[in-house]
Amino acid sequence: MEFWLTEEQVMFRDSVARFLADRHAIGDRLRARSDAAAFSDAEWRSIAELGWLAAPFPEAYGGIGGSTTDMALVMEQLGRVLLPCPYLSSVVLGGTMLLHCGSARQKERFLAKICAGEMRVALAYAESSAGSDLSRMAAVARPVAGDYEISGSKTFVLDGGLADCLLVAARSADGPGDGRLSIFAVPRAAAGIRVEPHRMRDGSETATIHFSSVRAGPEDVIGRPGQGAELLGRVLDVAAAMICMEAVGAMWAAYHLTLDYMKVRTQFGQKIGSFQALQHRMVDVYTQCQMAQSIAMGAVAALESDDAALRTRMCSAAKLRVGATARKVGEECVQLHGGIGMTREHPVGHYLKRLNGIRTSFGDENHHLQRYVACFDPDNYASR
Amino acid sequence: MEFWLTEEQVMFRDSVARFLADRHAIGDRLRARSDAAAFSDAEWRSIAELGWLAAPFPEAYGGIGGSTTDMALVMEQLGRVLLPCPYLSSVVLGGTMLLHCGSARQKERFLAKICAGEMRVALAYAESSAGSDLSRMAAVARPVAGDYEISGSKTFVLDGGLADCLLVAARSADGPGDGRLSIFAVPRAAAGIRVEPHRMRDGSETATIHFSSVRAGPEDVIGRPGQGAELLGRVLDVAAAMICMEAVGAMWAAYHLTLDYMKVRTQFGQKIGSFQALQHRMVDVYTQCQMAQSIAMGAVAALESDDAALRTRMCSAAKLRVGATARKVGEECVQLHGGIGMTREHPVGHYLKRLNGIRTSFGDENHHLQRYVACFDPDNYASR
Amino acid sequence: MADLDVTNRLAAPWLGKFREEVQAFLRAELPEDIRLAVSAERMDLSREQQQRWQKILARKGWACSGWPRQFGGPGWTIEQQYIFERETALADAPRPIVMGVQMLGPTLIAFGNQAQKDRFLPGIVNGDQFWCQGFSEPNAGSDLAALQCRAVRDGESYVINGTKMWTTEAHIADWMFGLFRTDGSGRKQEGITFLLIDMRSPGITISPIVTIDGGHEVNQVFFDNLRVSVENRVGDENHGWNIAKHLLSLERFGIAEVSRSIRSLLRLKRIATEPRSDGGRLLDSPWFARQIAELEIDLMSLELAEIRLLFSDEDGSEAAAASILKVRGTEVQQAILELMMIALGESAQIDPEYSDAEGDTWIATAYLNFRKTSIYGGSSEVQKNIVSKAVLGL
Amino acid sequence: MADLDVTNRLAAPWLGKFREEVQAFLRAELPEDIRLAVSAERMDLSREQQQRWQKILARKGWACSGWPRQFGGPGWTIEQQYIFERETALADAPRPIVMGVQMLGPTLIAFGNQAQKDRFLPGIVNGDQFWCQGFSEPNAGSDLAALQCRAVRDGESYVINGTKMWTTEAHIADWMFGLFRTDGSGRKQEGITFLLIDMRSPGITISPIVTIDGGHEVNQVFFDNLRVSVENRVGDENHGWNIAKHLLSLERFGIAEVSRSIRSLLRLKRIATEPRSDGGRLLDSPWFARQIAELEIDLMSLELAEIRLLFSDEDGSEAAAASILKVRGTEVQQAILELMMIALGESAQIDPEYSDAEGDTWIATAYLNFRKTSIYGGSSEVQKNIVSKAVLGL
Repeated sequence: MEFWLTEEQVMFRDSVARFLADRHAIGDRLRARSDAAAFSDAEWRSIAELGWLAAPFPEAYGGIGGSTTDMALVMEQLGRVLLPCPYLSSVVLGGTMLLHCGSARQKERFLAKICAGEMRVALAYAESSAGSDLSRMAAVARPVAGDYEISGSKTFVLDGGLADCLLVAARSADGPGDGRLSIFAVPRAAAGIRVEPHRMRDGSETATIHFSSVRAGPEDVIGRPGQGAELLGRVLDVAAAMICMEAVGAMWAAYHLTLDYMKVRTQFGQKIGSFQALQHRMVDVYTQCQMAQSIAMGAVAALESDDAALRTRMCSAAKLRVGATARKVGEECVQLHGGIGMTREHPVGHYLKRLNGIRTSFGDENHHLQRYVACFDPDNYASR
Repeated sequence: MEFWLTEEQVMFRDSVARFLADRHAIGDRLRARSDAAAFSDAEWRSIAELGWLAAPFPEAYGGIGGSTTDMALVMEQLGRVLLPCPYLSSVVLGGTMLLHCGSARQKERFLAKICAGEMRVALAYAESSAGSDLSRMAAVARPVAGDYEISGSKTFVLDGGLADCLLVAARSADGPGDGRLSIFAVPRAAAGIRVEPHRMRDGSETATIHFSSVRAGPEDVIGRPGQGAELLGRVLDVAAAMICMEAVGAMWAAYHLTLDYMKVRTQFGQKIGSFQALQHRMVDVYTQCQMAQSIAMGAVAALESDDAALRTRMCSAAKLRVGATARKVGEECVQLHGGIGMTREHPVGHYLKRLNGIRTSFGDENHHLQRYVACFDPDNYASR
Repeated sequence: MADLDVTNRLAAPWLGKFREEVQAFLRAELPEDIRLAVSAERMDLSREQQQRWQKILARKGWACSGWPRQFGGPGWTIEQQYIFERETALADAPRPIVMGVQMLGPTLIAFGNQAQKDRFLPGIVNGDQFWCQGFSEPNAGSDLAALQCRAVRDGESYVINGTKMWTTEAHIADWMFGLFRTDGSGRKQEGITFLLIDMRSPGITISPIVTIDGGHEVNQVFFDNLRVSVENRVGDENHGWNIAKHLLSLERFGIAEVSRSIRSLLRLKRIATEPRSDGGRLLDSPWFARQIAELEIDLMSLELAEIRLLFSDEDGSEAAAASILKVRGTEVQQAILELMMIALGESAQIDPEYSDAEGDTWIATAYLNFRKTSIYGGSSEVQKNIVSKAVLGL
Repeated sequence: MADLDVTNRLAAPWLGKFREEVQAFLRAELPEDIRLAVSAERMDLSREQQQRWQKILARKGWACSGWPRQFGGPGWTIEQQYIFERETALADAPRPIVMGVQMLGPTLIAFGNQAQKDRFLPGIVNGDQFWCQGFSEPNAGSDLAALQCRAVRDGESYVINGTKMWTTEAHIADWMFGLFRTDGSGRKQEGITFLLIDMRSPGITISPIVTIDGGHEVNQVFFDNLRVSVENRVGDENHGWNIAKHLLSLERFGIAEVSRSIRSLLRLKRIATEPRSDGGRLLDSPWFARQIAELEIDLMSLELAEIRLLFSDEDGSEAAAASILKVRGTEVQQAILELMMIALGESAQIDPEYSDAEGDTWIATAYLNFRKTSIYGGSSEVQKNIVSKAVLGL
């Protein structure tokens, strides 16, 4: 992987890996798993101190001046140790939207706090009645005396219960057509907001959030009013690429667990790693991981492009291919572990659960296939 | 396979297999392959004498009183030895159409001769401009003084150059809509018919046939005028099921060739059949062949049903699954042979070629998927 | 709506009547709570539920569908058993109790002495006695014959020390049938003895194992100087391996889970055709439709293969048939559950342990739970080894 | 239209200029007959065509893209070689001549003595001398080290008796480089010597092998007391195995055939978007569109993997990278050709040997011909063994 990283990026990635390896032996965390929250504020402060939250943002807004690549490196390492924390929600979704689309004022208001770990942001856009179709969104923001009043319900808001600030997508004028969507920043503690948190099988946190005449001012609109669909499109591309990097980290971890097990587990008087049928299957797993990592990195690289169709094509390509690979790799690693892989005590099943969680987050394979085919270029090869 | 066959059918199948094994060692035939026709009239006479052609037809029309199952048994055995002969065209396509749809007069006129091997029939329906869409067929049959004059061009007429009689589909009135298709029986030697034969890669024979004001009388219409699309639908279901049985025979033959080779070929000081990775792949091939045979037999059984949707569903299901399996099995058997499997001298590559020929005959996998989905029953399981 | 029948052996009118009788019985007698649990693809019914259903079956005389009449079974033909299995699955009635009804009962009928038959068979039929199977050990999984849990003869008893692993329902069982090492000197398949153990004996500790779906079906069982009377030995000392091989080959019916998969596929189709809140149906996606169509065709192929191989008279093909039916059956079953899980999206991924939300979480539980089916009862890898040797001759 | 570049190493302006220069050269100089043959996915250009193209390249100074300048190569950086390979493929220009340019040349540069370099390299550069490779034998395919063709030292010569199999282009080659058994007493990898053989020497018989696509590329070569001078030995006697291993690892570029597959995919897209006579396009079928989309994504993954692994500075990963790139590359390439063949339907299946019809028959020829790519140069099975050992440590 080194070839595409600068020396600083390699050092940063290695420091992330070291920190997580020291503190987050996954077996211990799983055994300790209980009704207590999987995520701790103290942990978040440590991560902030290490600069992971600030890494991708410009120094002007409290960042360290890195790039999307730094974000991708953190995501990959989080995937390796299955650490549930609001990095994806706050830094990737929230930070990216504010950085790309916020006003200078909004960047100052939010980004420095996000970088410092003092404010967590969550993006509330999906609705049970709209599926993945933004044009069917029902939440509305009614103009009231120069302000807005937001009403509606959002589902599966990632880390919605942990966030200080919610970025909410709502229709800012009546009538259909996704041109009218706008994004509003509102404090989670604002009057009229009710949060129903859900713990997911993979340990991540989501919430259903109900908005009932929640007040927002014109200064709380991210970007321009009516620009919401465009902003969401951009941010959801970033989310797809980043969650693919997390999946890549998780797949490599599951692969290494399995490979190690095959070198110690004995049946029929031999290490099971000596059986050629299993060897060839593990070579397939290795190859699939390499291919998934390549297309995920391609998607991260494409995020820098000004060509929106290329960005969407690469991010959907990555989510589609990584999703299919995640299934195969996760299931194969459990299978090759045999009975022990079926136990909750063993980490490998938790990787399978996270990989399935990733597959269904930000659009499943058929969703991204549809997106890919929609911007299919019949005359050219897709990556140019 | 025995369980679904009567004792007579088992005896019949075994006699077919014995005859073919004695006379048609595939290696010899392939080595002798030259510009001479792959098919010989003498062979056809032998086959007729053995009763294979008469097997599925009622005694009243010169048959032996068997069923579609007998036809399927012959097809499977022909697939095992890759014998190119006009059984599919004359008996399956021609015979079935006349039996199910012909008038008593037509049955008398044609079936006895088909059974005796004295007349060969070919079905001319596909056109280059219509694809697989019968409603776009361009050939026309113009009414002329109580008769018809047929004009148009038909492509990939199986055994068109070997047939004595052509069953031609043409539009018997102007205007679109497939309700107007009719089937006509015309002698291949009739005035206005020009035949361009093609030898296919798998050794089968097809022809492009041009019809220029070819005369046919009302007594030459098979079934009722305008009933052509319905008759074709029925016969093409039979064709799909039967060619699946041929594919099953060819797959089993390729499987056995490969298995035998794995038991003698030595590399790295061992029989290659002792390598577990190859063993598991051959188990997969075996399993796939069993599944393909099962669905093909299911399609043959469904041909007896009065439920047209069930017939179509099962025949398309079989063609879809057998087609996909044919690819996998054919390619895998060549791969497991290594270099020797790439040579024209060796039979295994010829099985691959025939299996590819079968895949593209009577509709490829996407065509049958479309057909299957079109009569998909969302509330019930498909086979009832 | 008759099944497509390539054999004509299932089409006889009296079998049609039988099918109707089974359907009527299920409509009338299947308790709703049990039906709901089975319809959520659960295999881990409570002891009480299993017992209640077994008693309903026993009252009707249908308790152990494959058993001869003299031992309390209905004495059905193979066709009746096939139809009964299909109809119970389609009605979301429970599977037969595996360890007692399907495994141990037929084994005792074949290998047990009269005293053992008299003592144990009635409790299996009427659902009063639950059994678990003590075969696997931590280092004897796929390689079952490597088992090491020792039983040492001491007068009229065996004294057992060691451990058994992956013991399904040990925590609700009254008895265990198991394999124990009585002689370690010869080939590993020799020196194994088949014993019946009262789970309430002193010297047994049961340690639960929670699986990735959050359920508790399996356990590790520890033996500390447990004493078993010699009269609880089935067959001769050191000759238990052949009994175990016979027992493991018993599950001819249903090993491919065709009937259960048909039921699951129908559930999947229902999900795919429900109008969603955005107006469309999943089935409108041509790609989703293709996935369902291909699964349905895979399942029909498997169903027909099962009929071909089940009703086959060919000798020696049975074991091999069971192997490929199991491998392919679990592949198809797992694929249906996987597609159903994806179809239900994020709402399937909520963890029911930490959330009140019920809704669609059952499907991810089932998906995760069913990963075991390609591992237990002889993993797919072991089955392929068997077919390679027995059928392909490699 | 710049390539998506995750390295930024291909994006430098001077490389953009270089790319344009290559494109202009190809537009101006590639003969139409050669372009047409390559665009029909043919690998078996005639000797005359290969020679003509090699001379055009040589005149430009671009004859052997990976060679250093002192031996007649252009002395390009790895980035230039990458771009050149891509652009030649996209223009349907021929692949580099494998045996001489890609295999033997670099081997002589590394292991040959001065006299051998002086004598043989110029003929490779200017296309006057064609080489074939004498490695495989009837019983030494995947297990190459099992080769048995003997060379017995007799004064200043070796006397060769035996046979070589699957010898590509033996029938048009001037010379063969090959491996011969000079000592059979030790490990099979020892006792192998690397010799250069004049194909016009007495004692050589070439027997053509026709492949399933109907083509003649490979041969069996028989040696009957053939004499080879000791000066035609590369390296020491009995030390040929390491030279061969080095030679077989040379093909880093292009082993995944990414550029060729991109070109083939573009052809497939063109076929899929052509209006057919019935008005529709193949691409309108959502299932066909999905197949193309998935192949395109597989190919992009492979392309990016190749860039990652090619430009990687990590040690020891090269051999493994070559193995997985070859396995995956041939899978993707074969899948593209297969889909193209199916797309062209029955007209692709006409046998061009017995029929005047040209049309679409080239695609089935290519499909059948390319089945070899997962067999030759180390079959996919052998590659997986290599990766299992070298990378996975199993």
